[in-house]
Amino acid sequence: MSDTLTIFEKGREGRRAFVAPELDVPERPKDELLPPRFRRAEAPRLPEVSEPEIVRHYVNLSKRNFDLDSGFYPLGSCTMKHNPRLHERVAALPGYARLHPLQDPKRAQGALELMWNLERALSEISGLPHVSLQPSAGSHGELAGVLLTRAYHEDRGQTRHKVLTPDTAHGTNPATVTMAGLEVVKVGTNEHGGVDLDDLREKADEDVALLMLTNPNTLGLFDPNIEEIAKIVHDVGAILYYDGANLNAVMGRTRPGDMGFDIVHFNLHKTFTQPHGGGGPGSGPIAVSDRIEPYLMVPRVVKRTEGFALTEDAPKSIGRLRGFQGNFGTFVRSYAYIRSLGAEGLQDASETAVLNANYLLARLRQECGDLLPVAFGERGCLHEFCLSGAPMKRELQIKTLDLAKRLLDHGFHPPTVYFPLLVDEALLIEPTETETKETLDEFAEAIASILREAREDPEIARNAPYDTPVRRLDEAGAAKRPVIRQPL
Amino acid sequence: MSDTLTIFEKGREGRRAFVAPELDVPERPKDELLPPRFRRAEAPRLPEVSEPEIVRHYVNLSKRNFDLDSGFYPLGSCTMKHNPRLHERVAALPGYARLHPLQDPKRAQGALELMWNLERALSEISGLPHVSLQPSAGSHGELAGVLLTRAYHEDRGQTRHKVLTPDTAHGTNPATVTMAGLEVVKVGTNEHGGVDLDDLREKADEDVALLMLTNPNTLGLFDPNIEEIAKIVHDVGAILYYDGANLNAVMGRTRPGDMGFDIVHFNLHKTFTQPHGGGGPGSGPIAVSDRIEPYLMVPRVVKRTEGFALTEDAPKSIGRLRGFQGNFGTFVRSYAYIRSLGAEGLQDASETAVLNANYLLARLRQECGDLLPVAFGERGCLHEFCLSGAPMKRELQIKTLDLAKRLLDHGFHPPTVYFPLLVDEALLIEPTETETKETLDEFAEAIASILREAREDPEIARNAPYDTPVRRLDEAGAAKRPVIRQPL
Amino acid sequence: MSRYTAVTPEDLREMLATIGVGSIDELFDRQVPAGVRLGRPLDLPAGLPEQAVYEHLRDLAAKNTSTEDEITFLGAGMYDTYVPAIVDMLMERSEFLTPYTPYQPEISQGGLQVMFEYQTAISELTALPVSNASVYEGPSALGAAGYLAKLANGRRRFVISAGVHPHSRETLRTMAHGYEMEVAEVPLRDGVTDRDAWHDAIDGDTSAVFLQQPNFLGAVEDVEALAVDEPVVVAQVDPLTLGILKPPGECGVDVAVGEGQQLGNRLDYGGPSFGFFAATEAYLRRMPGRIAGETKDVDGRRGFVLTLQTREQHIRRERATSNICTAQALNALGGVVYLSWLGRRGIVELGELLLQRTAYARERLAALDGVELLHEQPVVREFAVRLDAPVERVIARCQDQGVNPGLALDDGLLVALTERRSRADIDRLADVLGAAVAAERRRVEVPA
Amino acid sequence: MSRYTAVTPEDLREMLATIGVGSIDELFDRQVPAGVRLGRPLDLPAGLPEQAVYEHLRDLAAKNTSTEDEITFLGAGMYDTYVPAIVDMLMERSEFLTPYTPYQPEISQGGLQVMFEYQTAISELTALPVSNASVYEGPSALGAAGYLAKLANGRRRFVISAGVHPHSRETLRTMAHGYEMEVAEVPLRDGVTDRDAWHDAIDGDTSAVFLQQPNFLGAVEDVEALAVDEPVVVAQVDPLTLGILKPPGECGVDVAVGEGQQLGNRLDYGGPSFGFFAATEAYLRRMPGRIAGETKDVDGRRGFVLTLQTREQHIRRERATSNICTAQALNALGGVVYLSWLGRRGIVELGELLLQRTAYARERLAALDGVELLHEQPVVREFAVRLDAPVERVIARCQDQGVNPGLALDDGLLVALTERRSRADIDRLADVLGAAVAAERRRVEVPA
Ligand SMILES: Cc1ncc(COP(=O)(O)O)c(C=O)c1O
Ligand SMILES: Cc1ncc(COP(=O)(O)O)c(C=O)c1O
Repeated sequence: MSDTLTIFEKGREGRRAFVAPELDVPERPKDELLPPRFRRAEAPRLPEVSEPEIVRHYVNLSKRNFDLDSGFYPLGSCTMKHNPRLHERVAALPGYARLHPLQDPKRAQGALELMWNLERALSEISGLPHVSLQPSAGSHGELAGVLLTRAYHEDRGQTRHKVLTPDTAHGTNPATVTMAGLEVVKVGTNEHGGVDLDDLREKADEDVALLMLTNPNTLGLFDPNIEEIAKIVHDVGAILYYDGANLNAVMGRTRPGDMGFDIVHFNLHKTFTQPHGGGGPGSGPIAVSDRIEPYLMVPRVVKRTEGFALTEDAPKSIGRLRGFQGNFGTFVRSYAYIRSLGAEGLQDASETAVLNANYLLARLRQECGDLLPVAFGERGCLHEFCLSGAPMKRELQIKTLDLAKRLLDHGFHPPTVYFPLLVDEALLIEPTETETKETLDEFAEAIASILREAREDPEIARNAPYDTPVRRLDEAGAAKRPVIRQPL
Repeated sequence: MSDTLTIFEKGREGRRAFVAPELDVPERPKDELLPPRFRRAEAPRLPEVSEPEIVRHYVNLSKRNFDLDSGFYPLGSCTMKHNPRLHERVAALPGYARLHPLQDPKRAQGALELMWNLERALSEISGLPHVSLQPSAGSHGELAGVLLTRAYHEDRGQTRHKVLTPDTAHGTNPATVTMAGLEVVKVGTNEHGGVDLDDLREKADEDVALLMLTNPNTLGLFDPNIEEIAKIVHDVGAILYYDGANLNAVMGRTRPGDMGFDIVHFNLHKTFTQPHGGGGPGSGPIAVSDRIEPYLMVPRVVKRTEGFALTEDAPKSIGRLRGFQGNFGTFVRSYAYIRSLGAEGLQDASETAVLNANYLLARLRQECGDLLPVAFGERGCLHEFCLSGAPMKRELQIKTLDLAKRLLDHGFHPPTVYFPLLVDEALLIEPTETETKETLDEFAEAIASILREAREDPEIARNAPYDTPVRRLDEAGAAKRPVIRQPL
Repeated sequence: MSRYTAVTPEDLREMLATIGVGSIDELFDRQVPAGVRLGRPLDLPAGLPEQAVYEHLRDLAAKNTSTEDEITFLGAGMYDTYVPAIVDMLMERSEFLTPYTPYQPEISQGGLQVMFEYQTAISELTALPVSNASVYEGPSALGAAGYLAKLANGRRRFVISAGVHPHSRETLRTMAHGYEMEVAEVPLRDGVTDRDAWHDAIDGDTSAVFLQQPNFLGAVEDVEALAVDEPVVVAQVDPLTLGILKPPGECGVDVAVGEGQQLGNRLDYGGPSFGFFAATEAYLRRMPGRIAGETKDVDGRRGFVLTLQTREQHIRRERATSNICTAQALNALGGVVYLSWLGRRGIVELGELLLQRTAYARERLAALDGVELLHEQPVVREFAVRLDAPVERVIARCQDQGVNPGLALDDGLLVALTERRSRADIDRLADVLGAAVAAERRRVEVPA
Repeated sequence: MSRYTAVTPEDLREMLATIGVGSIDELFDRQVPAGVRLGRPLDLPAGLPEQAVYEHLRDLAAKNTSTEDEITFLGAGMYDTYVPAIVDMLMERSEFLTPYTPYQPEISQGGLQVMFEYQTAISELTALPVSNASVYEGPSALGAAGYLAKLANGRRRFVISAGVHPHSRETLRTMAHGYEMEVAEVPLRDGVTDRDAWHDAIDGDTSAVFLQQPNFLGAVEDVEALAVDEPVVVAQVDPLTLGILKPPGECGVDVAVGEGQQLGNRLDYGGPSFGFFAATEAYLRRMPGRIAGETKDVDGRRGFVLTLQTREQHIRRERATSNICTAQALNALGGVVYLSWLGRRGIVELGELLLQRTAYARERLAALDGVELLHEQPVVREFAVRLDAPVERVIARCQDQGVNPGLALDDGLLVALTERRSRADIDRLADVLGAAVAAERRRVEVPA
């Protein structure tokens, strides 16, 4: 049991890991420097622990995590590809890691050059000329995108209220729209998994500010009508936003800019292999077309004859969306990745991601196509695909959740489950390009064996997992009587 | 099962992690540069694997290891104390990590200063004036010591053949003696766990070159007759060697030099917390008295007015025992440790190590003193103590080995077992100073509970462990039909 | 095949056969319409071996002047604090570095417990009962607090002190323009928020008020006197001062936010670090971002889960309390490890050390010719001075001597201390700055 | 209590009470006789906080000129090779860094399998069937091979080529003096071992012969022509050349040893790295050090153990085949990870790259005035030149220009290439060295 005590519960009065630097200046009475009414009466009850205890505590906690370095992690829409350690090495160079964000740009030329180079590379990959690296995650990039769209329309004296999003959209899309003061209008999905053009035509009017689209969408499908979609949206004077979470499918094959999008966000923590960190840090740079450029956030990196600089001189800019220059450490990693792979390697990454996804789809079709049919899979898929667990649920009486939990006992991270919402009992599977064929085969066989087992005895899956540090947890109870900090 | 495939078995023709730097010089025909008869016909069958596969393979292997950062590791005689990560950080500074060993000493002044400072600190801790950091481990330090002793006697025109070692000595002591061309003569242990003075007097003659002694010895006991022992040995003109593996017991409390020893080796990987690395790297510097100094290995660090230098100018030196300057990276770590703790901290380390050992001994006496009596424990112990499992074996029909294996299921690394040889069913327990009282209590309780369990059903311990990646292994079979490499 | 992929020619053959296509092109062609295919390679440099990438990145890094290359007194939101080695080591462990958000709690107990411990530590620091598991960073945390207030009370105005960091004020304005709030700014007087103007500015339509402690000029604000009952009181706080400054939860603050970089995170030229976000119980179900909660598993074992998820975008979509998804979990881990390392006594000792060294530095600089204090308020770890010389030129002179004297203000400097700046460093700053100011004043007096 | 210990005052009270003593002094006093108690504090500097230790060590490091600070052609046993990031990452994992020798195989399968894989890699490289799990480093490995020969055949003499690295020759002499062997040295002719003198030197009392491939001057030896049937043939080999050079196992070598640093280990000013030690089947039970072997557990699962332990000191004591105990397991892990990274094709590609670049460098330098080749033998990655100028002064001049041209020989330089030295680096070496030699020749011609 001691392995679930928190660090607070392990503390004992008097222990410490920190040794303070010596007081090397003449000591002045505290009251003189800081009047008592401003002072804290009781120290915050942080843990009192020695250094060895901290190390052991967190090393042991780490062992209660599943991670990408240890196993297959086909979490759809998340692009859990290998994180090269070279990136951690270069990001830790003191010239980056210990560079103060307010350093005079003349003395931060290497950092600005790196940002400039990364911006140029993202521009080429997306086919859109201008880039801001500022947003801290995909959702932050989306917020930037919607605010830029507002600014664009306002600059034209228009107030448009609506943002179209397909029902396959990721939750951050609609949440962002509301946060940016606009209103979500849902667009339907057609029988091939793409945007319902009739519905789109009907809803696209002069009050529409923006269409937010993921392409390939969250089913792993590229919209075959993308050119028509762009036309419909542009014809009503609205902007096209590309949610780039799935860009890993198409590098070097097609570009949002060439499809007619005005704004795209990148998830550096997906396509460009910034490690996911258990839920961040991420990074959500955006690329935009010429007509959006005047509104981009400040500061911006500019290249001048005397070197690189940061400028805030942009009268129409929407301003800042955060402090400093963005998650620079993620820029270092993603830039290293782009330089490691180059044009050919990036294209190879996308091609292999698509090959692996189609292969795994084919294997699963062989093994269990009847119980877990693919949603809208008549044209195969790009980098991911979505299965429906509905027949399985009907036939074997186990749900997608049960299948997912049983996969844990097989040492796999389950796919994304119950997303996208429009597929019943959805399983969204993204193998990525860095997995071997052997791993894909093992995964397909694991799924098949779970289904076989369930046919014998569905209770096994329904009560899974068994071999994990804890088993199914009472989530409802947690939400009802929230205990969200250690009582002390 | 796939988790025990070797990296060789995982390889597939055509995969790779390495990308060669471009050939940027004019290519010359291979035959011209290297005649075919010197060339290898078939490439060595190294694994063909991608980088993600390598990472996953070794990360998963690492999870099949128990380690000090995860749990209590009371391996007697090994001083498994906390390894501060600061040491890894400083050792990795490019000024050390990427310093070529043949760099001009004028351009390696920082490294030499560090070595000098470390030598001075080890000298003060041991009470012996001269230090060589060259040996790579304790055993290597011992070899240096015996060769120095030979040189000392030879320089006096004497050929002495015998080296006295107590029967509690670590195996490296006798093995070293043979390797240095001398002959081992064993000295008995008295009823208090110390050197049998009568036996020593009898064996100490003019053919004795050296007495090798561990003090506190491998029972964790300081020899109360140490002054008398030194006198007996010196009286016959022999040298006294101090096996410093147990120095962690006495820093700031007593010093080998002051006890009359001429040579001492340090295990930087024990007392000075160089991480053990799964069996090295280690480091075995030696400190010596004035009379031994002329024979010390070269090169030696010297301090001159113009700076630090390396000198080989030592006509009586025994020469070199390895390449370059020794395991410099271990010097960085141990020097960092000494500077972190300072005089007071080092003494505190020893005092706490002794406190923890005596406390754990007392707890185990309470819990199971009858079944696991301490060997020679009438005066308590210093940093470690030795229990005998003989009564347990008799009463409960489980051996020390069974107890050790059952401890694995409790998440503890067992103590050193069956050493020292003179204690029947020995368990040598060294908790070190960096463990908490809570951990010591848990360990004592685990032992007690195993004994209780064995009283009910000894089979449980006899077949332990159960919760480990593999269970008891066929060691006899492994030695009989050795498979010591992957067949390809 | 690159070094990160593993499809051998044989694999490719088998895989295509299983799929039932003849080539990879076919896979794309059946998905991507001809009109939008790129049809040419990307115009990017060729890939490089690992060592070449390392060297390129190292060479770029060498063009930057880091805090290892000069004695810096730059602060203003991020600080050159010492990152203990155990923090780096733990942040680099695969098990923390490479998973994603803990959607599967059974195999994510490590990350979830870390979040729970982090929330506890932030709650203790701020003396507020509720903390989330991190937001992006400091300034946008303030914007997120504004959104919380707007959703909570539906009012239309924000009042913000000019003592709040300019990046935070700008971010709030940008975000507030989106969710359609007016922003009124209250000026400083004598280095702190003008209390009369502040209370005058707050009206019945005010949704939230924002202040910073210590404020941007380093001055300790009288937060209790600025706190009000009605609109939501949001304070952006410096976490390293909270060992000695009265915490927001004891000063009438409803929401405390801030930049977490100092807590075990590197400067990284501005990120990634983490933002913290803590509030009173009343806002529990309006918090943005992930929250870990304690619960039990089917066998009765203690465990942790993401909880109160109905606030979040993936469940609530357009009605979510925030759009945040990926946050800064790894950096928050660094934060809680750092705070455990510092410990209950350490956070006080460190605060007191900063207090004393800052007082010493302030006194030393104020004694220089041409340098005077911008305000006389109490300060903890940062203070502002006015220079009687062109600020940018003075800074350049100091930097040429290896000392970065701080951030340029309109007519002065904002000087920050950390535990890494010793008395010797401060004395050197005084020497170099004194000389630089003197030289610049001479230059102005005697025009060339 | 320091930051690494955890005894609170309350703990101390309870612990002393349980032990039944009144103080820690008592614990020592009952063990350590009064006559040898130190009775004063150690005369060492006071302890320092972590950040101060870091700064002190960083400042010392800054006094060294590392291979990051200059373009180096230093080699002679250790080389500035690129260490892939995954090697560092794996060597830093707690599970590999902090355990000791795998005495408990059930909880040490990771380390044991690593040893097994390492042994396989070394066996493949050397084309010898038996490898141990590492010895300290290169030169002492040669001494250990000598001890093996002595135990095997009981003869009294060693014959060693002058082409063996001086550190190895010296180490062999030191160790052989202990186990009482004579050492005869055979000179080089035209840069390689004098074949006639070599065979003449080998007599019926010769226990082992020692050579190096490529030899100290970089020359490829004709190992097959030097190998003999009877005494044990020991070759010290450069592992990175084994992708292209005929391996020792195919040249009549009985024992191959060498320095493993290049295989994923840092320079570290000379260590820690690892020594490798491989032999023919005949010597399996005479090997020094740990050997991992494959076996099964009681449930039939594959597993690994330390095997053939009856060779070792802890079992066999004075009759052990070696005294080695702690070896270099972590460094050997770096070795096998590096070799997996390099792979079957990489080791060949890297060897060929070195071959070509070395040929280019040799040609460039030989074309300089005052520089000529010391020998014309084939070389792979290192070569020797004669300088017609004072060597130390030439080197100093080059280093002042940021180029370390190699190791000083009596009248020349030993120049080493690694994959990190590009053509541009070689061209720069040629320029700088040419200028330095010219300058020194002018200086000698025109004495001041
Ligand atoms: C399709 C899609 N859009 C947006 C996001 C949001 O990105 P982030 O988590 O970086 O905010 C995600 C991922 O989480 C996603 O999968
Ligand atoms: C008492 C004693 N002497 C000598 C040694 C040998 O030291 P090393 O393993 O560093 O060669 C050891 C440890 O292994 C030991 O415990």
